[in-house]
This record gives sequence, C-alpha cells and structure tokens, in this order.
Amino acid sequence: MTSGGDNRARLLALYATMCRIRAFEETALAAHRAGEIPGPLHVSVGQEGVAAGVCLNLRPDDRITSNHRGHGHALAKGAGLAGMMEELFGRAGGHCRGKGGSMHIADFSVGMLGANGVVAGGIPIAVGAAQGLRLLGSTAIVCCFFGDGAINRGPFLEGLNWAALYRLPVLFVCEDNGVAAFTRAESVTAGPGVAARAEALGVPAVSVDGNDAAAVDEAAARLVAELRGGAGPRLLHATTYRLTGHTSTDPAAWREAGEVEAARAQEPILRLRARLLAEGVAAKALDAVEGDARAEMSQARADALAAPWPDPAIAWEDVQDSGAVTGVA
Amino acid sequence: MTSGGDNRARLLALYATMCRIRAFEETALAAHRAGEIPGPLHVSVGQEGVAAGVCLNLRPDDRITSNHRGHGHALAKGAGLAGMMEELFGRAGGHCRGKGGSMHIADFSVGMLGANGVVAGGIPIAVGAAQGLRLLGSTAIVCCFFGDGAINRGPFLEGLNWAALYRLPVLFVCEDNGVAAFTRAESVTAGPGVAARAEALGVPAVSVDGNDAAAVDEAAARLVAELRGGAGPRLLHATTYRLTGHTSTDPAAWREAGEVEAARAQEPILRLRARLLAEGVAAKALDAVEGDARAEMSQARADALAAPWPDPAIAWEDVQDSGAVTGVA
Amino acid sequence: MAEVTLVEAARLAALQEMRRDPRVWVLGEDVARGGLFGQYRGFLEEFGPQRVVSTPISESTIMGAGLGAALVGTRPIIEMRIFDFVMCAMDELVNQIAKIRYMFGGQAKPAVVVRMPHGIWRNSAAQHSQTLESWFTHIPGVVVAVPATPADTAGLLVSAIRSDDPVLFFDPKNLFPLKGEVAEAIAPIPFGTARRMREGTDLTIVTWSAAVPMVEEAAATLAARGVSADALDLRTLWPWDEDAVAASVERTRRLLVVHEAVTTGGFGAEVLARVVERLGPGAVQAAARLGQPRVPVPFAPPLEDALKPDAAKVVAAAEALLRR
Amino acid sequence: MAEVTLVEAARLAALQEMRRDPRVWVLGEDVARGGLFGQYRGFLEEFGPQRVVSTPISESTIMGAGLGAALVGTRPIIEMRIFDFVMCAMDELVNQIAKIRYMFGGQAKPAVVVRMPHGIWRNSAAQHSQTLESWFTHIPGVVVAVPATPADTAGLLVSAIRSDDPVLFFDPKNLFPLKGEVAEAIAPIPFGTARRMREGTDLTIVTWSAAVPMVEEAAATLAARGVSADALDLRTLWPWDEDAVAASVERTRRLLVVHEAVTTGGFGAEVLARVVERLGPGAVQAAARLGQPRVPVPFAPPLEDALKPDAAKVVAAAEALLRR
Ligand SMILES: Cc1ncc(C[n+]2csc(CCOP(=O)(O)OP(=O)(O)O)c2C)c(N)n1
Ligand SMILES: Cc1ncc(C[n+]2csc(CCOP(=O)(O)OP(=O)(O)O)c2C)c(N)n1
Ligand SMILES: [Mg+2]
Ligand SMILES: [Mg+2]
Repeated sequence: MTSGGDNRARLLALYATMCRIRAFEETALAAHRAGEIPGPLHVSVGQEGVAAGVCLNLRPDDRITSNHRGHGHALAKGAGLAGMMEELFGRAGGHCRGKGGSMHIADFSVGMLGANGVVAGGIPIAVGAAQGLRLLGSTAIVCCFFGDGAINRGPFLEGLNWAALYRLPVLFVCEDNGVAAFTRAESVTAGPGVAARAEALGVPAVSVDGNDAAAVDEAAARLVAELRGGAGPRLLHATTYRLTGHTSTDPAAWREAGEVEAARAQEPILRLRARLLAEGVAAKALDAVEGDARAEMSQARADALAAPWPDPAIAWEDVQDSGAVTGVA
Repeated sequence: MTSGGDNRARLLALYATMCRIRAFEETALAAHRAGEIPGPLHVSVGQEGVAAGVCLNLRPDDRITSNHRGHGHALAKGAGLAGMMEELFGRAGGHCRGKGGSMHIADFSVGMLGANGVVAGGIPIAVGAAQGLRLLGSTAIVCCFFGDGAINRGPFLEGLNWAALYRLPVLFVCEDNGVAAFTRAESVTAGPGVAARAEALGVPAVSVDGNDAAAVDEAAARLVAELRGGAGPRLLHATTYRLTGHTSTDPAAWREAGEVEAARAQEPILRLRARLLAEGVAAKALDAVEGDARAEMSQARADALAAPWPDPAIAWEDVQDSGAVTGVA
Repeated sequence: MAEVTLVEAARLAALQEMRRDPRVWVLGEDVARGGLFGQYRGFLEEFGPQRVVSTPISESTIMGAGLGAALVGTRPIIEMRIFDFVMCAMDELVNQIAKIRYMFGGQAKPAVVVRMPHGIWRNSAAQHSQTLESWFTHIPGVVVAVPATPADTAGLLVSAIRSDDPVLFFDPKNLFPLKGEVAEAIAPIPFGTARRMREGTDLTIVTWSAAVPMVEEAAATLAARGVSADALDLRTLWPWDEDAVAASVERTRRLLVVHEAVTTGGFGAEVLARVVERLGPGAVQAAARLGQPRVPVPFAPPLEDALKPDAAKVVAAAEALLRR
Repeated sequence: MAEVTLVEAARLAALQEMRRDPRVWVLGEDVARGGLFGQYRGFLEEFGPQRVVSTPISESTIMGAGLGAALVGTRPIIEMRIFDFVMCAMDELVNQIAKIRYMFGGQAKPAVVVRMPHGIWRNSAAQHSQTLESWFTHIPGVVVAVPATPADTAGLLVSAIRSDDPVLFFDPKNLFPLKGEVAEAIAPIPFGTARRMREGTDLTIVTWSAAVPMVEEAAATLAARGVSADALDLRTLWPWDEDAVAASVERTRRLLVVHEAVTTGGFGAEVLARVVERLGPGAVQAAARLGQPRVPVPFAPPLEDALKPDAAKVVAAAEALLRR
C-alpha cells in the first residue's frame, strides 16, 4: 500500500517505537527493583508490536484508552517521556502530579485518556469519547486497548453493542497475550474467541499476529481507514506474548520451562530487526536506534530520580470545585 | 417423539397451563385497575407459550430463575396459586409474606428461585445454582428466563461464558418479545442477535416461534435432554409478542395501530386451540379448560381480597440472624 | 413565575440548559420517549437523536460512556431511570467518574450530571425504593444534590449542568407531582446552601429530599401544639450547609435529623457528629435521628407504612427530644 | 497455639471449615493458584477443582453465582481479590444478596461469605485502596466484619462461614504480614463483640481494621505521656458492640473514633451519633473522629502519607480531645 521507501521508513518508525517502549519498561523494571518506583508496575515486554503498529495509524487528535498495562500505548501515542517516568516515580512533574502512578498513566495533551486500574474499565469510556467527539463535529477516532481478560467482563459486551449500534468510530484492540494475571486465557474463556464475540455484537473483527509489528500496522491501517470512512467500529485481535510476569514482582514461575524461551525467539523487536536486516538495513543503524532508546530512558530515569517529590499540600488539590476540602501537611 | 395419545395429552397440558397463566394475569390486571393490587405489575399476555412449553420439560427438583415478568414462569413451574395471588395483593399468606409482590414472586418449594426486579439479575443466580447443584451431587438442571432487553447487559456475556466454561446444566431462555420497556429491541441491539451471541460464547442456541407452544415444547425437550446428558448449557431463543403494555398502567400507545391486532391472530392460545380443534378435540372441552382457569383465578382473587394483611410487626422479620433490629408497629 | 410540578420543573431546567449550551446532551433508557417520568418530554423533537440518546439496558455503559463523552468536552446528563439500577454502574461511577480528575492530576474534569430518581414510591419494594445518598458523601470527587421542591430541583439542576464537577442528582421520585412556582428564567442555586423551611426556637430539624414534606407537616402540627421548630432543608449533602445547621442548633440546643434513608449509616449520623464535634457536646441539650429501621423496603402497604418515616413519627421524635 | 501471619490465619480458618463442611467452597480469580495473597494455598490440591474454582474476570458473576449456589444449599466463599473490584458486582451484592431473604419472605438464607481485601496498601492509588465498610452498615441484610489481628481474622472467618447470613468480610490487606497466635482448633468469635485493646480511664478510642495498629502504637505513646486510653477494636461493624463503647464513654466521658476510611460518611459518624443519642450529650465531655480527609488515595508516598491516619495523628487528636 505504500512505496518501498515509505514502507522502509514505516518499518523503521515501528522499530524505533518498540525499542523505546522496551527500553522504557526495562528501565522502569530496574528502577522498581532498585526501590525507586513505588506501587505496582505492569510491563508489556514482548507486546510492543501491538501498541506500535496500531498507534502509527492514529492522528494526534485521535484518542486512546488503555488498561493497567499502558506504558506502551502511551509512548506510542506520543505521551511525554519525562512526565511518564516522573509519574512512575511519583514525582511532582509527572503527568498526574504523582497522584496516579503507572496504573493511571494519562497524557490528555496527546489524546491518551488514561490507563485504568479496572479490567475493561476503558471500554465504556472509549465508546463515550467517540460519541462525544461526534457530537462536537470532530473527525477524530478512538482506539481502545484491552487484554484477553477483559472480554469476560460485562463492559465488553455492552461497549461493543453500543459502538455498533451508534456506528461509532472506535477501534477495539484486544491484546491477547493468552494470560490474565496468573490464569491462562483458554481456561476462563469459552467459545471461539474474541473475534467471534465481536462479530456477534455487530463489530467486524480481524485477527493478526501481534508480534509482527508490520502486520499489525497494515491491519490497523485498513481498519482505521474504514473507521474514518464512517463504517462504524472494528475490532483488532492481536495475539502476542508477555515475556515477563503479571507485575514486576511476579516471576510467572508457573509457566513451563521452555515456553518463555520459545517465545523469546518470536518477540516483535527481534523479528522486525531480522526483517530490516534482510531488507538491507545496516545492523549498526538498528543498534543505534536501540542504543539511543536505552540512553534516552536511562537519562529519563536519572532525571526522574533527581526530580522533586510533590509538595504534600497538593494532596488536597484536584478533587472537585464545589465542596473541596483543605488541609495542612 | 411421543405417541399420538401422549402427544395429545401434552398439547392439552400446554393449553391448560397457558389458559391458567392468561386467566391469572388478566385477573391480576383487573384487580390492579380496581386498586386491589398495589405496586407495579408486569404481565406476559401473549407470551404464555414460552413458559408453558419450557416448563413442561422440567422436573419438580429443577430450578428456574425469572425476571420482572415472572407470573407465567412461576405458574408453569407449579408455584402455589393462592400464595402467588396473595403475594400480588400484599397479603400475609403470600409466598413472600407480602414483602415481595409481583416483581419478586418466588416459590422455593417448587424450585422457583424468584422473579427479579433487575434486568438480567437472574442470570448469574442461575449459573451459580447449577454449579451448587453439581457440587451437591444433584442431577437437577436450571432454567433461566430473561427478555431480549437483558442481552445488552453485561451479566448476559459473563453468565453464558461461565456456564459454557464449567459445562453447567443451564437452559437459557430468551423470551424475545421485540421490545424492552418502551423501546424496540432492534433499535438497541446490534449484530445478528441473541443466538449468535450465545454461540460466540460457547453456548449452542436454537431459535423457535415462541407463540407455538408445541414447537417450544419440542425444542425445549431436545435441549433439556442434552443438558441432562451432560452436554453443557444451551440457549433457546423464543420469539413472541407482548399484547399488553410494559406495565399494567402502560397503554403502549406508541405501537402502530394494526400491529397489536395482527399479533392477536398469532397469539399462542388461539393457535394451539386451532390445532387441537383440527386434531378433533371438542370445542366444549377446550372451553371448559379455559372456563375452569377463569373460575379458579376469580376465586383466587376473591380469596386474596378477603385474606388478612400482614401484621406490621413482621416488617422487622426475615432481615438477618445476627444484628437483626426490632421495632414496634 | 409559573406553577408546575416538580418533574416538570426538572424538565424545564434541563430544557433551558440544553438550549443554552450545545455541549449538553442526555443519554439513558427511553429518554427519546421522554423518559420514564416525562422529564425529557419533547427533547427528541427539539434536539434530535444525537443529543437525546435512548440507550440499550446497559447501565455500566450509560454511566461510562457519559464519562468518556465528558472527557472530550461534552456535558452529558446521564439518566439512570431509577436509582437502584446505579448498582449496575458503580465501578464507572465510584472508581472512574469520582476519581479520574484526581488520579490524572487535574488533566480532566468529568462534567457529568448523573440523575437518579430515588426513594420509596408506590410500593415498589426493596429493589426500587432505596435512598443511599449518604454513600456518595463518603466518596471524594462528587457533589450530592437532594432537592425537594420544584424551585430547588430546577435551580440545582441548572447548577449541576453548569458545574465542572460530577454531580449526583437525586430526583425525589415520590415528590414528582408536587407543585410549586418556577421562574421563567431559572437561576442556578449554589451548592451547599440550606433552605430555611420554617423559623423556630425550640428545636432544629434538619432534613432533605422526600422527607421534606413530612417535616413541613410535622412542624405545622408542632406549631399548633406551641412548639416552634427551626426547620432546614439541606438541598445538597456535599457540600452541605454546616454553618446554617450549627448556627441553628446553637440557638435551639436541640437537633433532630430526619431522612427517608435507613438511620444506621445515613447522613443524619454525619450531621449529628459534625454538630457535636464543632459546637461541643456541651452546646447541645439533645440530639436524635429519625429514618427507616435497618430493614429492606417491603412491598405490602401496611409493612411499608410501618417502616417509613412520616409526619406523625417526626412529631413523636421531636416531642421525645423536647422532653430530654 | 502457633505464631502465624494474619493471612495464614485466614487460610487456616477457611481450611478448617472446608474440612468440616463439604458444602463450603471458594470461587474467585486465581484461587486455584492459592489466591492473590496465598490465602488459599494448597486448597486446590486438597479439595479439587469443584470446590476451589478459579473464575474468569467476571465480578458480577462471581458474586451472583455465589448467591445462586447458596440458594440451593451450598455455602460459598466469594473471593473478590481486592475490595475496589466489588464496585463491578454491586447489583449482585446490594440488590440481590442483601435483600433476597427479605424480598422472598424468608424462603431463602443466602449463606455466603464475601471476602474483600481492602485498604491502603503499597501505594496502589485511588482504585486499589478504598475502605468503604461504612456503606454496608447502611444496607440491611448483611453482617460486616473488619478484623485486625490473626486470631480475630481466624475466629471471625469461622463464624462467617458458619453463619446463615451473608457476611461481608473485609480482609485487612495491609496487615496480612502481621503475626499472632492462632489456636490449633479455631473457635468462632461471635459477631458484635468488641475486643478491649487496652484498659484506660482518660478517653475512649474506638477503632477497627487497619487503624488498630495505629491506635495500639498511639495508646502506648499516650501512656508514656501519662494519658490512659481505653481502646476498643470493634471487630464487626454490624452488629457492633454499642454496649461496650457506651459503657467506656460513660466512664471516660471522651470519645475518639479512628478509622482509615474517609471521615465524612464513615462509620465513625454512626458511633459518635449513637453514643450521643444513647448517653445524651451531657454525658460526653468531648467527641471527635479521625479518618482520611475527603480526598481519593494518591499514589506518591508523600501524598499518601499526608492524608492517611497514623499513630502520630491519633496521638495529636487524642491530646486535642483532652484539652476540650
Ligand atoms: C475488574 C477487575 N478485576 C480484577 C482485576 C485484577 N487484575 C488486574 S490485571 C488482571 C489481569 C488482566 O488480564 P488481561 O486483561 O488479559 O491483561 P494482561 O494483564 O494480560 O495484559 C487482573 C485480574 C482488576 N484490575 N479489575
Ligand atoms: C438493570 C435494570 N435496568 C432497567 C430496568 C427497568 N426495566 C424494567 S423491565 C425493562 C425492560 C426489559 O425488557 P426485556 O428484558 O425485553 O423484558 P420484557 O419487559 O420485554 O419482558 C426495563 C428497562 C431494570 N429493571 N433493571
Ligand atoms: Mg492477557
Ligand atoms: Mg422484551
């Protein structure tokens, strides 16, 4: 669909985005282990292809909603890095002033309407955002990321039926890593799967190998074009694999020995790298992209660590206009 | 599946049950208009074929859950008549001692686990009842009645996925009268419909003309046999028509003039009567069945009207064992 | 000034605001048909299906979609039909709407109005009669409005629609037929200001929502018996007019809080506790609450009547308080 | 007697009861893997997949299926993982479980235990830190248990599992590592009996759940300063030990209620209000509550610390109360 050069540029963009997400999360993991980041931390190591491939097709004014594993979605949508890292560190300069943390990453300035601590919590928000945008005469679309675990919660049915009913421009993206917390998806999910569920709710669905970032990009491009054309909602089912545990402290020891190793060979960055090398891109060039990402993230970590904590006095702010309480810290 | 004589007897049983439901509800409507019955009253006039056809295939120890329109389900399952009518009248002898009323009709002695004031509220209860029965080693099954409006609520997805996952003996019955309160089903329901939704959740589904009681009986018989055989849950999609309004006070004036009249010609009692006459049953015999039902119900109305109100002192009872409050009336 | 019913007053207020601000819209079951109580009658015809959206029976999504629409700059009126069904949308209300501004450090203000007709109404039994307004005073991030007259309903609804805070608006369904004057141009009534129902010196009676007419009647009866009650309708429970209540109790030294909700854990406990904390127990001669006993709402009239507060019970409670 | 952690005490109690009664079973996310906190470790191996059921992420159905299973005679332990997710199952809990016995005139007793690890824990922010126990004291039909020690957690969980009432069991997740003695054979602890943490004469401090260790520490500090506090851990909020609290305040004439929950609308208001109603304001010299301000729980440690109660704040509140 795009000429060779454009395509090459796209692939490199995907590669760069994935490298930044990977570097961000591995840096965050290290910082969490070092005690620099408080609270729970959910990383998406191995799943970067989905966020990168989908968000490459979004405009700045498009919106996204995310789940508890939202760093990749935020970065791919263009969220400010310093504000993200500082948020994880609970610092004053975080996008949420240190009030949200990893599980509530949000950057409204780039249309990132927030991660969510409640599984499937972003689904009704996404359909409502699309409905509101239409009312305001906007042509922006909304992309809603959630995991395979979310398809067993009521809001999945309600939200998809709703989006189909009002023909809302929502791209539902089910990031299917085959596991919900410590439980395998197949052990809690009956029937033929998320795509069939979507179709039965009036939402056409496409499945794609989520570890093939280029394939995700192409599928998303098609679906987003349909959305922008007013065709109504679509669902993208992206299969992938979570190389790390559920949280930073979860070894996911229950997985079979070989399983993770086998998955490593299929992880999206390696695969795109192989393709780019095959297409003649120099290894150095790719190493540089990766190196830059790592450097950028360690710098962000250092900056966040040096950044000021929020003044306790702001704890009372941002609650509400009428009936706000005041306190002394 | 059954020999002529048996079949004739079955059809007559269906006819009798439908006549009793119709007579019960028309009597209740009259009593409500006369101010004898307080609170909201939802009747199922025109939908009797579903309750009658399904429940004819249930054993006394099988359980059912119902919705806000549950008189027919309760009667067809064998609920005590006096206790039902008195409950509608809010009298002491009601199944719920006058504490529930029409929307909370229940008769646990015959496995009727309750109507429900919340749309889709009976779905999780039904799947749990089936899971509990299995744990107790019972071979009873559970039948869950709900309307087309319930398939747009989260519990529909959760409950069907759940039942399929654990292969629970639950017969889901969607009584599709094409309307939810004052809103047409098609205007709020996207996709191919309830059967497709069920299949996508791993629950095999069958559609039937709900106004053909014999067809409902046959379909239910097949599905119930599969359930008892351990095949897991099934869904029966029964299309029907609500001849009256949403509540006793709703004229449903928004419906096109001819619509209701046309529907009258298709209502289940008339249709089964025509078939029985064609099969040589004497009109007098059928008139007698209908007359008996009407007589039975007017007697029940008179009895309920004469029955004592609950002693206000019992208002404080049936709350809980620990921490129950006492009061004076 | 026109004499209208409370539900009509609410309709006029929403109508005025939707005419004023194109970002205001309404979503909920049957709203395109005017709503269950006619509170949106004629809205579809005037504003069209994009601003008057009849929805599926999907409470979680009605609530959550309202939030999403607010996050992009519209101002939804989320109609929940009957309060009890909000139980199907509590995650969206309590975990999302109430917290999103704070969790995101002020990046977004979810300017929604959640309308929830509540209370005992026509023997609807336990699942259609609840009054849990006190719950939401315990939830940071939301405003709680509990009007009881046509004028207050209209004025508070205007404020609710114009507010950037999520406002939980409890329409008093049992008072919908109540008549009263409403201005042509409905002015907003500020949150947190009580309405003095009657001036008095012997005891302070604090109330709101469906209990207001009971207190009016009781106060009249008491007056006939020579007891002068200072009666306050709080109108909003968060923020609430602590100053007005404290000032009144300082004068009367006696406090009776009356609400339809269950007494245990009701907002009456908060009112009583704050007054005692603020004035000190020494400034109070006697204090009590009147609400429903901790029992679900039954269906049968004699049972419902036995439990629910009424004017006679208010009079009895007031007289008992005066003997202390 | 063995020294075990609070979460292990809870595990042992459930283990004992599941061995005693084959009708008891547990359902919830990841319970077959031992549960998020190991509170069901080894249960799958001993009781098998029919009695230890790992479920989909379907909170409404986890709660509602538990109810259905109770209606046919089993006794489910409904594990909700983290309290905040109960917001996804409120219809099933509040409209169904709490009311079904009453609505049906006593035909059924929903003997479920709903376990809800609650409270501030490791900077989990606004959606994973709530303490809304007061809500459920306002809901007829349920028992509310809020233990704070290994022994009380074990004894109250045994009572909860044996009770025919629906019991809302708030596991204090921040206290899971706390150690204490638990008997070999765990005896049930009756609902509604407070535990005297410390005998004293100068003021009464009433508390529960995660605030108990704060009060213990504060009471020790106060003792060192010559102030003797009479400290009571309520252990259950419905029923609650009004007699013990009233008797204590009659002696000390001063009441401080401490809870982790937001002060406004918290159960502290009910405790204070009841004491004043029962003893009369004249019997009380001073009364106050200490809880969180009406603000969501923030993520960053300095913000969380600024808002949440701790021993120092309890000491300050107690000393302020003594000056009144
Ligand atoms: C309503 C709700 N239930 C349970 C949880 C606890 N929880 C957090 S993440 C998670 C697993 C989600 O799995 P999935 O949606 O597949 O996302 P993944 O973690 O695999 O990326 C669970 C159960 C929650 N946050 N919200
Ligand atoms: C959760 C919930 N939302 C809304 C209502 C109000 N309500 C009662 S019945 C009804 C329509 C239900 O339609 P359907 O399920 O098709 O049953 P029918 O009335 O057609 O028999 C509605 C919206 C309710 N009782 N519960
Ligand atoms: Mg997953
Ligand atoms: Mg219907």
